[in-house]
Amino acid sequence: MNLEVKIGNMIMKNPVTTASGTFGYGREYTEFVDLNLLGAVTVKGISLEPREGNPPPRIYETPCGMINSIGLQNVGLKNFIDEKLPYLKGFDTRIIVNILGNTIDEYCELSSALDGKVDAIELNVSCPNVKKGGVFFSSHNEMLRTLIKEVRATIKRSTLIVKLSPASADIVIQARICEEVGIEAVSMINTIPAMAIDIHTRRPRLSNITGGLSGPAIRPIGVRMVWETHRAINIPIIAMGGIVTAEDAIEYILAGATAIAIGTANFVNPTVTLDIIEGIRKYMLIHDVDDINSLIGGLIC
Amino acid sequence: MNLEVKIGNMIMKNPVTTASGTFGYGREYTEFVDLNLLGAVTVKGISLEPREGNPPPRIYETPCGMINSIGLQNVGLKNFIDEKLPYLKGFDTRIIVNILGNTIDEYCELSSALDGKVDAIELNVSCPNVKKGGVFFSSHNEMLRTLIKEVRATIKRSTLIVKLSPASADIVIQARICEEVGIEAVSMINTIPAMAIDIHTRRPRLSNITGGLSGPAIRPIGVRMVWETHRAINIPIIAMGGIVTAEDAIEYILAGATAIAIGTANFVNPTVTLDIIEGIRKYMLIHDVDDINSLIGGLIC
Amino acid sequence: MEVIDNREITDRVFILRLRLTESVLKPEPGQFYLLRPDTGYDPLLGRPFSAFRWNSDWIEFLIRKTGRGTALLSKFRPGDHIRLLGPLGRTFPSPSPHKTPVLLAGGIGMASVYSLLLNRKGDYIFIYGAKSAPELLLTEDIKPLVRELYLCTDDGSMGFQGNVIEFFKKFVKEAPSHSIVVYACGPREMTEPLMKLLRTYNIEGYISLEERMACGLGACMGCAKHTKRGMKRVCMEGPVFNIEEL
Amino acid sequence: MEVIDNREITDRVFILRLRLTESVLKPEPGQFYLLRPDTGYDPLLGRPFSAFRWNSDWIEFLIRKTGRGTALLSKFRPGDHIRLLGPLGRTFPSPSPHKTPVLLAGGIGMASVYSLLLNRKGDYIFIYGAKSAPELLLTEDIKPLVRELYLCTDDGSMGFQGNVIEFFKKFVKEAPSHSIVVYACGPREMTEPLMKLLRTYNIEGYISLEERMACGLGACMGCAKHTKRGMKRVCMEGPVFNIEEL
Ligand SMILES: Cc1cc2nc3c(=O)[nH]c(=O)nc-3n(C[C@H](O)[C@H](O)[C@H](O)COP(=O)(O)OP(=O)(O)OC[C@H]3O[C@@H](n4cnc5c(N)ncnc54)[C@H](O)[C@@H]3O)c2cc1C
Ligand SMILES: Cc1cc2nc3c(=O)[nH]c(=O)nc-3n(C[C@H](O)[C@H](O)[C@H](O)COP(=O)(O)OP(=O)(O)OC[C@H]3O[C@@H](n4cnc5c(N)ncnc54)[C@H](O)[C@@H]3O)c2cc1C
Ligand SMILES: Cc1cc2nc3c(=O)[nH]c(=O)nc-3n(C[C@H](O)[C@H](O)[C@H](O)COP(=O)(O)O)c2cc1C
Ligand SMILES: Cc1cc2nc3c(=O)[nH]c(=O)nc-3n(C[C@H](O)[C@H](O)[C@H](O)COP(=O)(O)O)c2cc1C
Ligand code: FES
Ligand code: FES
Repeated sequence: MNLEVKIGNMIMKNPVTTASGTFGYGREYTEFVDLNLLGAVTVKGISLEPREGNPPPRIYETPCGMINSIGLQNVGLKNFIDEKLPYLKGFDTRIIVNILGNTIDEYCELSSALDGKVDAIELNVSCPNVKKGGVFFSSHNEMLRTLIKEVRATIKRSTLIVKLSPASADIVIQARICEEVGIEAVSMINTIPAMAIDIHTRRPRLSNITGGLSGPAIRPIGVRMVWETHRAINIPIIAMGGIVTAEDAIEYILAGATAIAIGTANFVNPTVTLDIIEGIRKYMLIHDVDDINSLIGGLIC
Repeated sequence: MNLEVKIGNMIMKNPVTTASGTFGYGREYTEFVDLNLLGAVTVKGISLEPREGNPPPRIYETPCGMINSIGLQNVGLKNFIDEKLPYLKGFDTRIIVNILGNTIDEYCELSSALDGKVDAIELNVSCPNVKKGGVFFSSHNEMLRTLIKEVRATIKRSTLIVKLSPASADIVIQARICEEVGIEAVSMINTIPAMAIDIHTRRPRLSNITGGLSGPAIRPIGVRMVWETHRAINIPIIAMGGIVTAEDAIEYILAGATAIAIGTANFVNPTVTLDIIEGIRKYMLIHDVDDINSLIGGLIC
Repeated sequence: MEVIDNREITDRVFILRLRLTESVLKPEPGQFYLLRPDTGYDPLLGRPFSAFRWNSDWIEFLIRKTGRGTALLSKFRPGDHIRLLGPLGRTFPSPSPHKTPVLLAGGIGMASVYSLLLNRKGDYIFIYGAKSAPELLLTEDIKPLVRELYLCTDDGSMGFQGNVIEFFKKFVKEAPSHSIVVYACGPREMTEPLMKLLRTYNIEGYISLEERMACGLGACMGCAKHTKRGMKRVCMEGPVFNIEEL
Repeated sequence: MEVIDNREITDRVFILRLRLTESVLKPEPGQFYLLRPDTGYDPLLGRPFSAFRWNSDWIEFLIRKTGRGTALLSKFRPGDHIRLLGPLGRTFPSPSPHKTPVLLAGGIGMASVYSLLLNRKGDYIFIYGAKSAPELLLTEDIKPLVRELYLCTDDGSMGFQGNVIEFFKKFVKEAPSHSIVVYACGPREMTEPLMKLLRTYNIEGYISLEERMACGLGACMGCAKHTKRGMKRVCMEGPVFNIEEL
């Protein structure tokens, strides 16, 4: 049975990775998950300098989901390379690093510093929780094109992935731009801008007022976007948004995903990544599927 | 205690109405709900001719939500006026009629036929489940402007509401266009395009492949959109999307809604509309709020 | 409504008994209720179940675990509360005295036709099929109520080997078709061919159909079924349809 | 984990006892677990609760119903299963023999300091406050374990009238500050002024803080708390903080 998939030059032993920001730097979950078994580990978004993130409260639970406004708290590029990366390199898995800059130059500095050191770089052009964050790029198609073109030019060895926002003007058009510019893969969906209010204090539940919605609640939206995007482009899609079970993962694969990432579900069940890999195997066995690649975009309609 | 709110020329005795398509033509719920107690009844979308809608299956449950692709099955304008409207007129409540056309002419024909006969007309420019439906308008700002301008001109007496789509390019910009053109109010949010797949048959769960997501799952998205829109326009907003309790309703009002509509929750609890009116009263009592209008947009941030 | 009893009768089927208060109307055979386990908004919608057995104090549902909603319902215990909406939909018409009523039940479809048996007098023939013997439920309870009981199993582990439709084909060849009236409930794989069969033999028949539901009240148009006379709502114009309409 | 017992001790507070299997580590006082009622995805996240009492076979949580998650947990019954993640976070350090340990508990914060009392030897002074007398829980259980027990109620219905902080202000004026060490847990309205107070009097102190959590493992950065040394995660660097860090 073959579970191996290919994202650009990166070969993953199975299609399961973690969604950026929900799995720390990998180490946090090693008590529960043998990282060697994952297709890839995607780490928390990294910026040039360390960031403190937004003031608390930063998370709030909503029906079948949660909103977060972490605001990209992270150790910064240097600490990441010096302290976090060596540990991760000790595992037989792929490393995907999510990056976020304020300017095109910052993105380029990040990508060229990481090029070759990690298997893939995921451009976060869509973080809803940082003022000068990528949102700007994701809401202007031509700005996005310029950004990813320049970043593309800085990368020689690692695979380049652009993470798209469900709040962007048109996610399919943006995916097409990625393909045109020569990006190897897109990942989707990032969280959906959302908010909640405490009616007794009349204040927002998050200090940042709005945050990003994730979790099972958004899965039907993510599946639809992946399906629409898959029909429009030929580069692989790493899909995420509300995956909790192997069924959910397969749903995304049938919709057109080559790999899938688990986010919020790690909080619900810390071994969920392994459970899903196991569940995918079982499904393939029952349905007599030899190669996971034959399921990609396999929706019959 | 004042619960009365004003949407254009329409005075509602309380801010609670029903979301189009979830309350039939009103009659279906009279066993559970005394329609006289509602601020308004909003009926299923009406088209010029009767429509059969999409083939089944048309609904599917998702985490804290459901997707539907009813496809605007309805009795058509003539039957509505002859058979459904007289019954509704027997109640002391406002009547809002949701309309959907394939062309600008159809919209205009519908609106002029209903003008004066009903308290308000809600233009559905965003139904995700009809091929030639309003989606086209909601994804092109200038087309939208032309449509609503022309419809605006056909209406002399009823209040005109435009129902906006969360899937539109930018809901805030579209709300501004509505205000510019002289529309009295906007309603939001319609369902979010979504899909689900049966992984065992590999077929979509709905015959129409995609449908619209509604229910508690989408509430945090709706609240955010209402808040953003409220800050951008001065005309009233009728808010909907996942309201199940009075707390949810008040959350939307604090975010900027003048009235709120209950959709999917009617399926969960058929007396929910009355429970919410009661709950709003209690909240106002506890928090010493004399006039519901003082809560509108009352978020402190 | 308060749960009075919840009993497994096989590892996949349970009988849920709820207290009937005065506010809830008693059903007619073939009608159904929407049941919603009230723990949160997931699952969100009520699930439709046929009224199975009832008296003035309680009502029972015969439920097969298939997904998350039914799994949750199986865990309810005496003292818990479940939201109940109904009775909903149309009932089976009473059998005319001139025709022999033949009940056809496939799997858990038994619940609905069984309620007819219990509540409307008649000289019944009952044809009941399931995958295998252990899934043929309550046959000892059915026996004393019917003139003839025919059991069918796909694997032949009890009674006729084959499904209800195969058995019924044999059966109608022997019985004069105009003297019987059919009441049926079962999975789509049974009801679809049955409709054709009844039409071919010109037999009067009433079939209870299933469709996903949201409101149960005819408001959402979610449970539509294509019929000769256009789209019909299973929750209002059904679940029992005269095959002439279909 | 399997529920062994679930007992209401007031109409708003219950004690949930779960079986401890070998796979679950025993906690240290001050540590907590994330508990998730496993019915669906709503509620979605685990809820943090301090380890209250435990032995080798079971662990208990003292839980106050505040919202939907705790309401659900209160309904679990023997035989049900609950997902348990933990023990998590840092423990209260053991009291030094040279200082009198003073425990300060506000409301349900009692759960966490009580575990210290049970598990670490010391000549404790316990100051315990709540809104009114019925909310002062298990005081008879506390008495034999401490040298002195002071009760405070906002409404004066038992003990000192006023909150824990007001009482403590009086208390420190009489006690020489360098000879005590404070362990505290309670609502923000108590812990915030307490921090200031301890700093003013230069008293050694450890406070257990609360923040909303998602992962509990230091991965999501959701439970951040601003400290002197930047953002700290309550689930990892806390919940017990030395007030010097704060
Ligand atoms: C009128 C009517 C009477 C019924 N009577 C009985 C009965 O007496 N006993 C019994 O065991 N079952 C009966 N069913 C089937 C029962 O409704 C489904 O098995 C049940 O809804 C499955 O819910 P779930 O959450 O376990 O499954 P899931 O598959 O998780 O449900 C997902 C969604 O699909 C819907 N759904 C799934 N299967 C069906 C189905 N067959 N029909 C309609 N909706 C479905 C659910 O209601 C839910 O909204 C009846 C169905 C109808 C329409
Ligand atoms: C380290 C720690 C130990 C705790 N120990 C106990 C204990 O022993 N006994 C006890 O009764 N309570 C304790 N709490 C508080 C308890 O976690 C909350 O009361 C509980 O999460 C409320 O959940 P809910 O679903 O009922 O409330 P809701 O208000 O519906 O919850 C909504 C969301 O907010 C979070 N939340 C709400 N209140 C708090 C809070 N005070 N702290 C953190 N998150 C919160 C919930 O976890 C959930 O994610 C502790 C909290 C922390 C952080
Ligand atoms: C707490 C939290 C932090 C996140 N941080 C990041 C981040 O740093 N960079 C990024 O691209 N996405 C981030 N995301 C988005 C996730 O990677 C993912 O796209 C989204 O949560 C949808 O997947 P899910 O529903 O499985 O969680 C974060 C999500 C959560 C919940
Ligand atoms: C079954 C169903 C049918 C609907 N039909 C219509 C419709 O005809 N016209 C319309 O404008 N919106 C329609 N809607 C959208 C609702 O009016 C509402 O905007 C949406 O469901 C969000 O609210 P909710 O989460 O409270 O359901 C429909 C929604 C549902 C669930
Ligand atoms: S379930 Fe809503 S119309 Fe039948
Ligand atoms: S709860 Fe995730 S870092 Fe603390």
